[in-house]
Amino acid sequence: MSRSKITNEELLNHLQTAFGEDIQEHNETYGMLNVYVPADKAKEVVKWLKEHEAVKMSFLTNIAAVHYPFNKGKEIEVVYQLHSLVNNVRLRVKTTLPIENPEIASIVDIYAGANWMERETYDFFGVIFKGHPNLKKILNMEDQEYFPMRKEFPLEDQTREDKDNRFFGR
Amino acid sequence: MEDIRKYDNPIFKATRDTIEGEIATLNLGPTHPATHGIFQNVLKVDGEIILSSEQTVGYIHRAFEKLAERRPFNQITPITDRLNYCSSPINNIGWHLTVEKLIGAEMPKRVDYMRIIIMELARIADHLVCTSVIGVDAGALTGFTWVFQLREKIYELYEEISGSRLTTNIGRIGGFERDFTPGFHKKLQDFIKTFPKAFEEYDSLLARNRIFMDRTIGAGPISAERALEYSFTGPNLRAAGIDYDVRVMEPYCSYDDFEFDIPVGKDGDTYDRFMVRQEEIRQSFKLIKQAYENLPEGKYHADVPTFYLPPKAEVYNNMEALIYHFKIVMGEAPIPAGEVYNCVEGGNGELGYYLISDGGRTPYRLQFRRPCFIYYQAYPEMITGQSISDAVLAMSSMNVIAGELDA
Amino acid sequence: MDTALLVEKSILILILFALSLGIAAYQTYFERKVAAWMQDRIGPNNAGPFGLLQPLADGGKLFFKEDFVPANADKFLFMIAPGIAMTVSLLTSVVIPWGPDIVAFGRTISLQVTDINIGILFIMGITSIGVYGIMIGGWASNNKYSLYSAIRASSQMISYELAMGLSVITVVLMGGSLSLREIVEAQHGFNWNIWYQPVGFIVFFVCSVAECNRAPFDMAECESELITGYHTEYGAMKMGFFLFAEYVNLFIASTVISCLYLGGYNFPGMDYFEGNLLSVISILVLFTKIVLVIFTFMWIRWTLPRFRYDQLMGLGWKKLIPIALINMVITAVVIAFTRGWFN
Amino acid sequence: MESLSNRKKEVSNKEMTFLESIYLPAVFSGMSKTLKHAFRKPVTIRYPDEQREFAPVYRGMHVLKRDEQGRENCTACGLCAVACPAEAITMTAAERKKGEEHLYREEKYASSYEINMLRCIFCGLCEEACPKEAVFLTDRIVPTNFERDTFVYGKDKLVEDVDNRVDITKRQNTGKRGNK
Repeated sequence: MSRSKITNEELLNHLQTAFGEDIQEHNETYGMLNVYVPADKAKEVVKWLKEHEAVKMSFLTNIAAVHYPFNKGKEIEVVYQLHSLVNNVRLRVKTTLPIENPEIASIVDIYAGANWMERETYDFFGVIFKGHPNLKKILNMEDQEYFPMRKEFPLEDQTREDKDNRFFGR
Repeated sequence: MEDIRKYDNPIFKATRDTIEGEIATLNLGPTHPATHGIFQNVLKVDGEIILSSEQTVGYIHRAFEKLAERRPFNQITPITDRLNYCSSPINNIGWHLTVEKLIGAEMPKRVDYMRIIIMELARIADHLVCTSVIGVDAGALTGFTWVFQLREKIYELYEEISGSRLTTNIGRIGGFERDFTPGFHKKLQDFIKTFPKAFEEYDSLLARNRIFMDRTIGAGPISAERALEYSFTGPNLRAAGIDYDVRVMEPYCSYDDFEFDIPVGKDGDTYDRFMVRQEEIRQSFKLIKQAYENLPEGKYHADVPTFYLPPKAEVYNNMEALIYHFKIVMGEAPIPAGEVYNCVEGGNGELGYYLISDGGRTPYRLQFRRPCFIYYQAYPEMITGQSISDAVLAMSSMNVIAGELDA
Repeated sequence: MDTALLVEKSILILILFALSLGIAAYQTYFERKVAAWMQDRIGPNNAGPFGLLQPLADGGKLFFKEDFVPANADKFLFMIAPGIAMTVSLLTSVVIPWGPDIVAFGRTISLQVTDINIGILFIMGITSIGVYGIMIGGWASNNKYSLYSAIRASSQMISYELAMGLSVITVVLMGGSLSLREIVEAQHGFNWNIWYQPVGFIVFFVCSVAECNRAPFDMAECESELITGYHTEYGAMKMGFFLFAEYVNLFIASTVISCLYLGGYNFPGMDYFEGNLLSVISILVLFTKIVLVIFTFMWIRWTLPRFRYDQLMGLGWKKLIPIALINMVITAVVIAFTRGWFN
Repeated sequence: MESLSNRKKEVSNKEMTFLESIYLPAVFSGMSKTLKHAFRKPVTIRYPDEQREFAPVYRGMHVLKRDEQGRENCTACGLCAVACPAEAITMTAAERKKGEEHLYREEKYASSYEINMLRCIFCGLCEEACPKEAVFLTDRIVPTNFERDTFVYGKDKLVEDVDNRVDITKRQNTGKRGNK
């Protein structure tokens, strides 16, 4: 099934020799390797992966953030999904941030395409990417003061009855 | 009216600066005939030459990712319809594949082949609209109306199997809601017979016409390196010369059973994008033909009773089936916890679903990797130094679709 | 002055005026039909039999629309621009010979409002004023897209008029006169200029497409870039005037092409007829030619993509003008040889 | 960059031959094609006069079915409302009283059943969810209107007429091998 030219173990070995202790944790879900790195190392890891001549992880698939409100001190998880087109292998680089101060270095200078992905992440989760050239809300209104994808903002209660059916359905 | 004419009024001042200064600000969008959808480009122009551009998106943001956190898995399919509405079956099936990957369901060959037929039809429809709209923006309207006859046939095919034309909600987690109907077989055979001639006629109207070539060659180019930097995928990346295609790199749905080529361009300009899409239509047609000729016998859904609705007759008579029916409809199917990234080759490129499930009724987090959103940010770079006419063509050839852009 | 002449000319002018407007109106219908045919559609079909009353319905609609002037527009210029466009396009038809003389009421009536001896120059002159309508309209709207359109239209008109004039000179050389009547008379029978001047014909045809602002040279409009350009801000009958002016221009351009290259009212075998019968047939022949040329204009519009602005200028200056020049020189030399001017 | 798939096929040829570079051949060939189309039969349908045939499984306006004896099938279980991704369906359940057996098939019925057609996205999930063969989508189209509240369809518009039944047998049988 797998057509990768490089296995997840080799990939992990490469990373561990280069970063050692900084690879805090790793696991594999559905054939894709996840590595957890500290927030201040994330940019360095991404850059190293892009420039390494054997790994060639030179394609940024997307940047996502996830909010885990019960992980105290590391509520926000930022996920970089990288892809090596040549080796045809994918990798997730994950890092966690505290919700009070979700700051991480921007990778726009490594991947130009990260620009809007980071803006979207900021828009939805409030992750502040330091060094981003234009960190503004992108899909929502610029004056919106909260970050709607965080779990403390549920979609409205479906059982409420004070709404007018002509406009809202239930 | 007096107020607006005062010099310190910002609106009037901007107008005055535009008239008196060398550099003008030109507002391309949100509603401009060339922005097919609602998004804005504020251009700084010197005469007809674009110096810089600033984009505003989000006019039709519908909070799909948030919405998906409140919907059971099977109710997310209609949301995906509305991403790239030119090829909604690909989005639907991509979502089903993601959930199937999560639950580890094995599909029968017939389902795979049926999916390939539907997805390639959708790709043809998507590319047809895109290439003919390049023609429209270049002023040749007739090809567009010819092509819409072909797209109409594809929509009728969707209608035969799903009951709807644009927002198809086609297929279910674990297969299809129904087998190919007799009407579908008839219309598909007719389509296979008539499509190549009609398509080549349309192609010859534009592809080698000098006026069209002059217009498109060199309009909005992007190099392979920059395209990779910007995470381009799909036809736009292939136009720049890189043959990255999810269907070949990570075959899903038995795509590796089939023979097809990956068309690539050279410079990543509008003409390349046009030609790559045109050739992809031919390749997709080849795939449909192969898949339909070799369509295996079998069931039109997988054997996953906990996720796929049982037939109605059994629901009425069989207690177990009734329980499954209720559980699936209520969204209580036993979805495992896990983290999946699955991607399909959408009309515009790698359409990814990053799904985190905590084993609950709804996804814990679902992110759509929307190719449009990602490559549209390269637009200012592509059009800087070009004329407004080029910018218009570059935009339509990138196939920016507002539904996918804003999600 | 001869009263009968005055009456005769007045009637002719009235007929021409009505005819131009009527033909312009029905060109909109025809254009929509042609577009529909080529696009496998039906086109207008609900107003009257075959939708024949559609232009009336459109006209009525335009009349009753709200007449609207944008806040920052220059009101005076905004008002007169459509008027200029309309007047100018209607003026051109006076020098066109619509057919041989008719004998009626004991008078020989010339089917030409006035046979001035510099007819062609008159047409070229008047059509170049036509650009003022577009230019003033585009400028007065105070809309950037309209302004772009005005700039594009004026530069396009100027550059294409050069090539047009150069290709007309060959016709003048062959006819030996600047009067349209004489040029047409010189093409008696099947002796049409197009057989001698195919290159000139193509250049002239291309230039008239450009002068009429029609696709593939519709730089001033191009709805996908400039949102229909100079008449973006116009509504109601003011826009109607622009549209009418455009279609009258198209009609006149087709007529001029027919007269200069396609033999005007001449047709093979015309010597077998004479008197008023000949005149009637000739008029019909001329109108058949005009309709065919108009059809070709529309046919081209619904087939081809449009040029980019700089490519359009390049085509005009770098290709058409040299071709027209060379064509003119060759024609002149050949004519000089055949008529023995060097002897 | 090297080929990733070994199936690369370069398709875009930007060199023009002499014939292509003089405009006219392409212009004439294009014009001949458009002219050919001018003599073709139009493919459009004159909509209000003629109507296109819908597929048997078309997803249009809903119907609430009655059984053979004219009793309403719906038992107000609420599955359709739960299954609706657009939250367009509302209903109130009521208990069948004595003497109403000819009206409702089961002991429970929907005393009100409303579909907000402005919210409905015609995805067909309600039809699939219904365990009682009560709600079906049909090939009828929801008519337009100017008032928003007229789009909340109650039972008066949704339940089929006893004498004027809506035929849905075709959509039940098409393509479903497992079904009766």
